[in-house]
Amino acid sequence: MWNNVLHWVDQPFTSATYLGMLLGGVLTLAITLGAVTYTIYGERKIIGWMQGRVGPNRVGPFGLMQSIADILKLLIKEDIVPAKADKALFMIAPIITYVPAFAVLAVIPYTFHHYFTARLNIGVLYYIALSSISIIGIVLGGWASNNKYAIIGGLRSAAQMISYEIPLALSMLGVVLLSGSLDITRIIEVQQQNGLWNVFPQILGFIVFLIAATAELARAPFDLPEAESELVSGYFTEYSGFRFAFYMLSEYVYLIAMAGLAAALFLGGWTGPFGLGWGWFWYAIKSFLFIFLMFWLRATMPRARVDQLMGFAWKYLIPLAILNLLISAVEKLYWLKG
Amino acid sequence: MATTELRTEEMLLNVGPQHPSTHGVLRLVVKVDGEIIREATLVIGYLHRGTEKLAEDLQYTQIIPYTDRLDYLAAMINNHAIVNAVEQAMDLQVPERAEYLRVIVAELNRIASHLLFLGAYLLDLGAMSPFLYAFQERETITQMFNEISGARLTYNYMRVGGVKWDAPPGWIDKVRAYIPHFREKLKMYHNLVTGNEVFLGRVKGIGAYSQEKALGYGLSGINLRSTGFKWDIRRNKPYSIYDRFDFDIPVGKNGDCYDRYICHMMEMEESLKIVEKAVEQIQDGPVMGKAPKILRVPAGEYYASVEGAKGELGIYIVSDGKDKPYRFKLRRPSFINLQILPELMEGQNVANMIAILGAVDIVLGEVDA
Amino acid sequence: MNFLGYLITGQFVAFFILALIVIASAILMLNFNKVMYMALAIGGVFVGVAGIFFLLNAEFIGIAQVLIYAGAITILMLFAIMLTHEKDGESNSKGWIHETASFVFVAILLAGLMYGIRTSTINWSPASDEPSAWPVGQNVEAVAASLFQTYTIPFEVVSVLLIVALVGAVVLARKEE
Amino acid sequence: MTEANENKQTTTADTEAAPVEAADKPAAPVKTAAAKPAAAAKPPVEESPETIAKRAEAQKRLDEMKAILEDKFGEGALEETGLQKFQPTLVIKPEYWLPVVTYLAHDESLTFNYPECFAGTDYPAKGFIEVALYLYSMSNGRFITVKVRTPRDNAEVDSLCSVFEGANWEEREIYDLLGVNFKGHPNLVRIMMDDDYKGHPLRKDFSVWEQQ
Repeated sequence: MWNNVLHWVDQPFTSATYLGMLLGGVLTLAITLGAVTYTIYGERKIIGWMQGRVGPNRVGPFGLMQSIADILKLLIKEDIVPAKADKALFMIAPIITYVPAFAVLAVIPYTFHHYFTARLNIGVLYYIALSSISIIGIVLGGWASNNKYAIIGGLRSAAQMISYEIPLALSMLGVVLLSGSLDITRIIEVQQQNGLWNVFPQILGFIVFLIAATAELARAPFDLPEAESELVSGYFTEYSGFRFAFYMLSEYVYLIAMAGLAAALFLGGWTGPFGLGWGWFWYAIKSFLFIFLMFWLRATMPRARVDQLMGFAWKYLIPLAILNLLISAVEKLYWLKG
Repeated sequence: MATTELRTEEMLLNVGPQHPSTHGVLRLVVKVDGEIIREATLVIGYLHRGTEKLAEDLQYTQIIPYTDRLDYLAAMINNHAIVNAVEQAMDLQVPERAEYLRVIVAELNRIASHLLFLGAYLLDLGAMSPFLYAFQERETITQMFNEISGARLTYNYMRVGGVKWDAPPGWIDKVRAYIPHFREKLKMYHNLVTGNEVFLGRVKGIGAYSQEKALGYGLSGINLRSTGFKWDIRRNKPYSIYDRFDFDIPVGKNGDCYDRYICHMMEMEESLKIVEKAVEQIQDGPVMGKAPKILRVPAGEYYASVEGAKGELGIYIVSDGKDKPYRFKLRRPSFINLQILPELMEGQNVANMIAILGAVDIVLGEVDA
Repeated sequence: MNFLGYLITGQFVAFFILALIVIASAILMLNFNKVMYMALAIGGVFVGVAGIFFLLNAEFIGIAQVLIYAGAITILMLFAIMLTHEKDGESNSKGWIHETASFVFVAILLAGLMYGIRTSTINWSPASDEPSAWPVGQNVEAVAASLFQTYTIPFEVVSVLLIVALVGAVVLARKEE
Repeated sequence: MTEANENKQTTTADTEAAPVEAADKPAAPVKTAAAKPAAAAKPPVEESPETIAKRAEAQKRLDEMKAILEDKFGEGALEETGLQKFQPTLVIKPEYWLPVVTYLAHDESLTFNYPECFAGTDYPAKGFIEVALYLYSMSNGRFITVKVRTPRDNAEVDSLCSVFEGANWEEREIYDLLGVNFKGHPNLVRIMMDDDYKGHPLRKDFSVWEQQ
């Protein structure tokens, strides 16, 4: 029965698989929430350290409970809906954003055994497709708030995310080409077989991926949708309480998911040095490296301007990504025939 | 679709009075077409306290604390402006040591003000860290001011005829030690900000205006110097003891936001030079000269200005020979510099609007008086 | 687990949930008055259909459905609605004749469809009973093979056509300025 | 004359009225060293040679400017001339205000192109409001003050917005606080006070209590 609970994905439908499904969902949610909580804590601590201040240090030892207190505060806050807002859309928009954010986690292979995650044969595509749905929630949230800053923020983020999805997907294509599969697990396996992480043959692709991912996640220096100095808070200016928490949550879940994707596609996923075990541990370290880079960028860079951002995607990133694709094809033909 | 014209709608966007990047209670009413600004109108006066009217009922010494509240980021220079104006009007002599102390605190205050510009401007452009770094250094200066004047923001330090307190023991050494320390920090800021590609992309060529325009608008300070016009009251109409120091006047080339930024950075270095020389030359002595207890400015009209942190800070006094001014007019550089904004903003997008506004470097306390 | 003679599997339950989503979204779309809501409802239809593709083991088509329809097209519609002036409260109460007529027409259509399905001679048994041309889970490769091997030239021609259309659209849009 | 007209004023303003007279009238001829009895009285006269030289220099410049303007606009253009400390000051007739300033700003040899300070002062005792403009010539380093006087009730002056863009807000401020109408100003509305505010705070007869 235990086997049924753990491996519910490929088992016949019984009460044990029900339990597995339920447990899987709840556990993944709990783990994700925990990870997000401490990502936020880590962000504040790390950026604080970079800026010569302490960061949260009051709630719990070393401020470890700070994020939990923040979340609690958000949950018990009044759920304010502006009088002139479109009520139904205003309420539903954060959910539309959050559901795909959570759903993309299904294909991130934290471990080889795929506990609670799915081995989907088109995992990479699945990620791209699902994450594009979140934009609907952002645009709707901005529009429904009936606030000019929110509308501009919503439009900006939609434009930004749509245009950066193209270089993002193109940069992943090189990896897909080398591995001959859209399955993320398979991509890791190929790297394991070759004994070579994709960063090395795909260095150009990796750079494009990093930049496009930063923009896709709307993090500094591409955090235009919520550019505080211009648009106050962008599309979630009017949000408060747990609807605001939903937006924050999906933002950080995407951060974690993108980190997982980067680790899987370019950094060899769960494979450790010298064939060491502890797959999840290596996976966590690699994901954290990506997340750390995002924090670092945020502490260093000013914000780009919206037209520069778009121009950058179309003029530099996409041609580079296509060039990378060509290089990948050459590599596939003459080097990594695997 | 053949006949219907597709026109995007213009939207009236109210930026402020409460907005993260208006540096106080400035309100901008901008007509935007998408993100392009078609027309910008500035609305000020939210912080108007009637300083000029109040001053008419105050003795000259009593006005000094009011000037602290104008450009509250450079209150020392404001103090300097009024005591300088009254002293020039009354032909008063100020003891050497007091002059040196004045110059030291004024230049330190200029550095503090420029540091705040650096931090706040980068914050406007979306970079968080420089703000915190800048405040760290500004904190040291604030501490020093606290020691010398007993206040951290509104110092009320200078008096007509001298300064209120002598520097406490060891204070001058602190200033001396601060100079090399801050030079290092300046290098770090340059490393962090000046070479940053994203930053350069945001400020280069943005909000440029010509020399003639700047003169016509009566701009002063860095806003004028950024166009390449070498004009500094400290040099062109020397007051206090500025003629004893050797310092450069950094000027820009194109009058864009980048030039204004770089002028601020370079001016900090020049101020450091002045402070360095001043702490070298300062001698012991009295800090308060012979000034009458009740100051009576001889009847007449006087105008005297100092180089404030934001530009030419002038004081126009009409006196009827009494202990209170008949008319007390402040030439507030922020107020005058702000006027050019609507013209600069036209046709820019919202992000540039913030970059331009930030670079003009205003303090609303000074704009509204 | 059996229910009314049907074997209740995850697939079975999922199919009904998805079908419900599709139908409910479609009906909502017709009944909403605000354009914004309609766009959202049609997004729901797209997502539901994508789910049904997944159930049919056509993952690639399902993902394409989400990516293009649920993602891109819905957002395009939202943009169009937001940027043009929305006319609210356009009541669409048509007369009773209109309503009756449409009801009758739909009833006839439904009856015809039912009749067609019941009398047809096509074998409707599940696809997995027959050996399929491509192994399950390989449909990306299948799509790729037919696009780049069997139909390479038509595919390339279509892509050229699309680019021409794209450039043409840009040129037309620029002319208006 | 003054007490009779300005009965409404507070006591301070009343007593101020007379010295103003004294302060401003002497400006009419030339405010040389001899014409500063009040200031010179307190410290025993110790005019340094430097001061005297400076004053002579300023006087020379004033005469020069006076000659130039009278040459250009005729004798009637100037109401008064004088020195304020070392500042050459010319009071211009209202009808010549705009042309004189335009000339000063645009003339090739003068180029007073920098409006340094723009101030208005209310003199209820003398019944006029004075608008002073400190001009600076960046190219030849000269400075002068030009002034214009306008009656308190129905105060009206030509706007300088066409000469200096920077005059815009300054004039709005003077309009707001002193109630001087600037003819030809593109947007003459209150700048500091609310739009529906009554009264002009910097006028000497302004009282907060009456305002309410």
